[in-house]
Amino acid sequence: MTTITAERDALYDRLIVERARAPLYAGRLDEPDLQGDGRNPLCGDKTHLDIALNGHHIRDIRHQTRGCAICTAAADLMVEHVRGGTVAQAVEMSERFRAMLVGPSPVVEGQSAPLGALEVFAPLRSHKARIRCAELPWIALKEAFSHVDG
Amino acid sequence: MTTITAERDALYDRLIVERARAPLYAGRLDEPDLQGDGRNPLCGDKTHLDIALNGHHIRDIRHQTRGCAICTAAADLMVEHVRGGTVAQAVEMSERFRAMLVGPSPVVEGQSAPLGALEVFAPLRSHKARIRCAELPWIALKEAFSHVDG
Amino acid sequence: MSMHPPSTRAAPQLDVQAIRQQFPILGERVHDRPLVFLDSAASAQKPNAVIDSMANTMRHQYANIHRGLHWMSERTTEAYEGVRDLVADFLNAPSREEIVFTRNSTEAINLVAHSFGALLRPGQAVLVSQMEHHANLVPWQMLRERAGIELRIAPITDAGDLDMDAYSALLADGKVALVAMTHMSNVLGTITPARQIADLAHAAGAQVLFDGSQSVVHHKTDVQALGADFYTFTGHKLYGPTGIGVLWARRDLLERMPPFLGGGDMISTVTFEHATWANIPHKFEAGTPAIVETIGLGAAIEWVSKIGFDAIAAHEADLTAHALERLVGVPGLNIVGSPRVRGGVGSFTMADVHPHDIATLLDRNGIAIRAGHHCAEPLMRRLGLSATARASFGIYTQKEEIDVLADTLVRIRDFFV
Amino acid sequence: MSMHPPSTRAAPQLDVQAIRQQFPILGERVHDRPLVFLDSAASAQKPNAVIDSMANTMRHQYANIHRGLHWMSERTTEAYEGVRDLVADFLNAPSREEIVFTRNSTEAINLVAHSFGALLRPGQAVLVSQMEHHANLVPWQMLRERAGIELRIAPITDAGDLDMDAYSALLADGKVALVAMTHMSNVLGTITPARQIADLAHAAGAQVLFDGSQSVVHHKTDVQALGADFYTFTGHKLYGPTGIGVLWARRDLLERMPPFLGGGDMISTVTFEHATWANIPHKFEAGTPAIVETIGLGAAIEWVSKIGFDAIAAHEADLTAHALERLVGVPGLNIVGSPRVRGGVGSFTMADVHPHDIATLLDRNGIAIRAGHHCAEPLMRRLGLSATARASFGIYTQKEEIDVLADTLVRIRDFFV
Ligand SMILES: Cc1ncc(COP(=O)(O)O)c(C=O)c1O
Ligand SMILES: Cc1ncc(COP(=O)(O)O)c(C=O)c1O
Repeated sequence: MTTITAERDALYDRLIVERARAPLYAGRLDEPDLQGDGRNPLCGDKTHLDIALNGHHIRDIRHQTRGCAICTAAADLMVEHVRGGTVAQAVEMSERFRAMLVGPSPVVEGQSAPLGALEVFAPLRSHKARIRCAELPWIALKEAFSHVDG
Repeated sequence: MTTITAERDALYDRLIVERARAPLYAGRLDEPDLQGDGRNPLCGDKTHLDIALNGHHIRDIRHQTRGCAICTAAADLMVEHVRGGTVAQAVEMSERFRAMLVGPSPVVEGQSAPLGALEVFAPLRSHKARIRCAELPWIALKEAFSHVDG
Repeated sequence: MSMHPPSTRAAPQLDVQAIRQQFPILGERVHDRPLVFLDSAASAQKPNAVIDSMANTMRHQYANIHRGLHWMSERTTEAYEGVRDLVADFLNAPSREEIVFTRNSTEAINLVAHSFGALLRPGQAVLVSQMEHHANLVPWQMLRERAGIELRIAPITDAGDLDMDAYSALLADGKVALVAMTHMSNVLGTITPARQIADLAHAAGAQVLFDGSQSVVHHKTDVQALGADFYTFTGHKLYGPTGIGVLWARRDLLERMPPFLGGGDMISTVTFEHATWANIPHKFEAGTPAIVETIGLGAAIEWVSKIGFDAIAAHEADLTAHALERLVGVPGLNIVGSPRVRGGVGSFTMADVHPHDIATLLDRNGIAIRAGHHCAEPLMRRLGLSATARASFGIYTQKEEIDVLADTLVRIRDFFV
Repeated sequence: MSMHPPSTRAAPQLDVQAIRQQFPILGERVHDRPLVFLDSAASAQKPNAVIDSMANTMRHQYANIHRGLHWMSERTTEAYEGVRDLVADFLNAPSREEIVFTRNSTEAINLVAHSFGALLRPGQAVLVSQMEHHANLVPWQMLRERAGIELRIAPITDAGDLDMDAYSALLADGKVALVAMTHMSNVLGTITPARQIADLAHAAGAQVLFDGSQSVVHHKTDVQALGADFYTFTGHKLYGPTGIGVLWARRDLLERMPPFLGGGDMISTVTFEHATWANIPHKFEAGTPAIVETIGLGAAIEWVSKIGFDAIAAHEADLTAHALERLVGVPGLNIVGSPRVRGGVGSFTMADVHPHDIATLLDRNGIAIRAGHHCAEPLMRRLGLSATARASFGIYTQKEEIDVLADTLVRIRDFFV
């Protein structure tokens, strides 16, 4: 047991496992302004987003995810973090999240704006093949935002 | 000089070089009973045979060869050896010649009928890529004989 | 569940420790744990015999082949062509000229889809099964687009066996020109009843291709006894190099088929107007082949043959039995399929834990398995799964490694539930 | 005759002795003589850097790539995909995604003939030159049969240069969709004026493919500066492994082209009904690639790049000048062609001595050259020859070896005359 829960998986932070088991923001919205989908054909992971806007603000957002623990928790924690903010803030957060995972060098603490709980995914840097699991909800978000404006 | 003419080319016996330079049986026959052609597209080597029969005997035979020294000498020496004999003897000699070059084990002297001067080609065994040069006239001979009977 | 081949006499014992000594990579550590490599079905590790034969070729005896008149070229040609003899022997092929070297199984099947496919006409059909690797499905879909042929899919049973009645029914109208079927599933481990498949196909006027990518590794292959018309395999799963695969096909088929790739070495003569083709097998080997890899494949075949398939099959049957026993004991674990005859490859899922999470957590403990659709998406859909975890066993696998796998799976489940 | 590239600054010196130390095979003896290897244009020998990188991959860090979630697979994927970056850099390609790995040049050209060829229609033409290797002729002849396109042949001058007026004339009607031309002749050593060829082709609405099999070895390649649309080369001539080649093509072309081979890794999703393709470059890489060979190619490119093409080109220009000087002095010897710009490859014939006899007798003295039609039969016919002898120089060739060649040729001539 210890070998699993201890250092051996910094990768699977308690938070990830909890959110995967019992997501706080799973579900659908009745009349979403935006919707987005992400799909990873490699493993069949899927996530669907419903977004309700209030001007440029994300008034509410819910996800429906079928996937691995990392994908599910990433969706749930993303929703938690972008909820209530602006679209621009969400886009910016998405970029920082991506930089944390695949940017040129590991994000130095305190150097850029902190990602809060989203930093539990930082150890994925060294597990390239799993990065797309954490990115999938953000891809769905980007798709949803592509309908904004115009 | 010595390094070329000595042991270094048992492969190019004096006889081969002489016959390549000045073949004794080059030319055409006026009214051949059989003709055969051999061609090696790899190097452009060509040989043409004219054969005059007397019953089952090879009354006369001439070759016209454009090729390397080994091919030309092989044609000239083949003609010399099959001339005057029967078709069956030539076929049998062809088989022994082939066995000498590519048979399962080197022909042991005195074990099968000797090939006489044709044995100058025996060192080709270890130069697989050149064996087809020596075989080309025999292929032409086989082609010529394929018209016998019938 | 029985093992293949059913061994009547006492099978020779494999000295697994001695074998492991010959695989340097098995001494590596991963995430600070000894490597437990249970992913041989994706690609096997290489013994010193293979590594050294490749390195020594490049160190001591190498040149381009076939066209060279010099010593290095002639010796390298002999080594390369010698492997054709070894492969013919390995498959019990009637003739060395029926052995065509390709990059891998995938290219071998594509070669058949192009060159045999060129002989097919609309109205004819190719028949594959529901458990094909993409390598034996996509080339036929592409042929369908090109040539307007029909593609039929033979269903499998819930246990993971070919549904023989449905298979027969699909052959009944005589339109099937080629059955292209796996000889062993890379997901379920199913070993298909090749001889029966071939007999039924032949009775219906079809030729048969077996994708032997998985199966040649685990037991002795005899293309004549199987009644195959085409057979393919891939070097890297047979403890050999990457970049080298094999197509065997009946001589008359190869002779009728047009060439696939054009270039040097596959021609007899070329003018600007026209080219004529070399004899088989060279007609199908264009350009400089994977010379060193072919020689390495020869080393792999010699190495495997020296150990012998009696011992290998017995060892793997043993491992598979042990694995089934141990995995059944893991809470929440479900083994996918229960085919009648199986090789040393098995898929499983676990309630509440996604296969990707299983794979990553096993990896953190030094254990390498695969997770995903295993290049068999349609089979996944048939099974109602989006992914599985897969463990596969090789000549170097030890029972203790399976125990480590099972114990770690128990801990992973606990972690998530 | 000038050398390529015209070097303005003083070129760095190559320490040939130090380089030779890195090629174990150069210490071998043949027929009791030290090996003099003048057949690098057929396939180059391999430095320890390449041999060791392949062996060490197999010894310490190997698994199948792309689909694996475990450490060995991820590290091997990184190594493999890292070579794509190296190759993009090596060719100065705009993007790593434009690099497709193939078995060799031959397969790369066949890939274009199939996939770009699938976009061509009767009435369109492909234009090649009279000095193509069969690899850049036969695939287009086969495409002509399949697709009903026209194949045009641009003539060369007696000196062995592309006849630029005739070339322009063949482009004039605007029907040529693709010019496929060698960047360096493997028989004459001619380096073709690629930029000019490309500009004329583009002005006439054609795309351009350069067969860089010979040329990438001898000088720095910049596909953007050349104005190429497709570029191909082969690892084994670049001191790299067999079984690995490269196609570079412009992104928009690759994106428009349908895939070539079908199978694993080249798909996005597959159902029984339909498959959708992966993004470039993966769309063109079906099945398990030549993983270890790709890594070995990376080692070769790093090794060559460290030495640098300034030094390499200067060394080879030096050797070529020396060879021309020495060979002209051999009685009865005739050097075939005198192209304006040439690389370290040259053909010759000798009055009264057939090229095959030259090659065999040189071999008896430890000297490896090629003799024959060099997979360029139509060029031979154009030259009125059935075969030539060819000597080619590499990074490890010494002037002394050229002296041994020339001296031995004199003795061979004496022997026959
Ligand atoms: C100019 C040229 N093109 C193409 C090729 C074919 O290369 P490969 O046989 O590696 O495909 C060669 C070498 O044989 C060549 O010299
Ligand atoms: C059953 C089966 N067929 C075909 C293949 C394809 O083999 P390769 O990728 O070596 O072409 C594989 C392995 O990936 C396989 O398991």
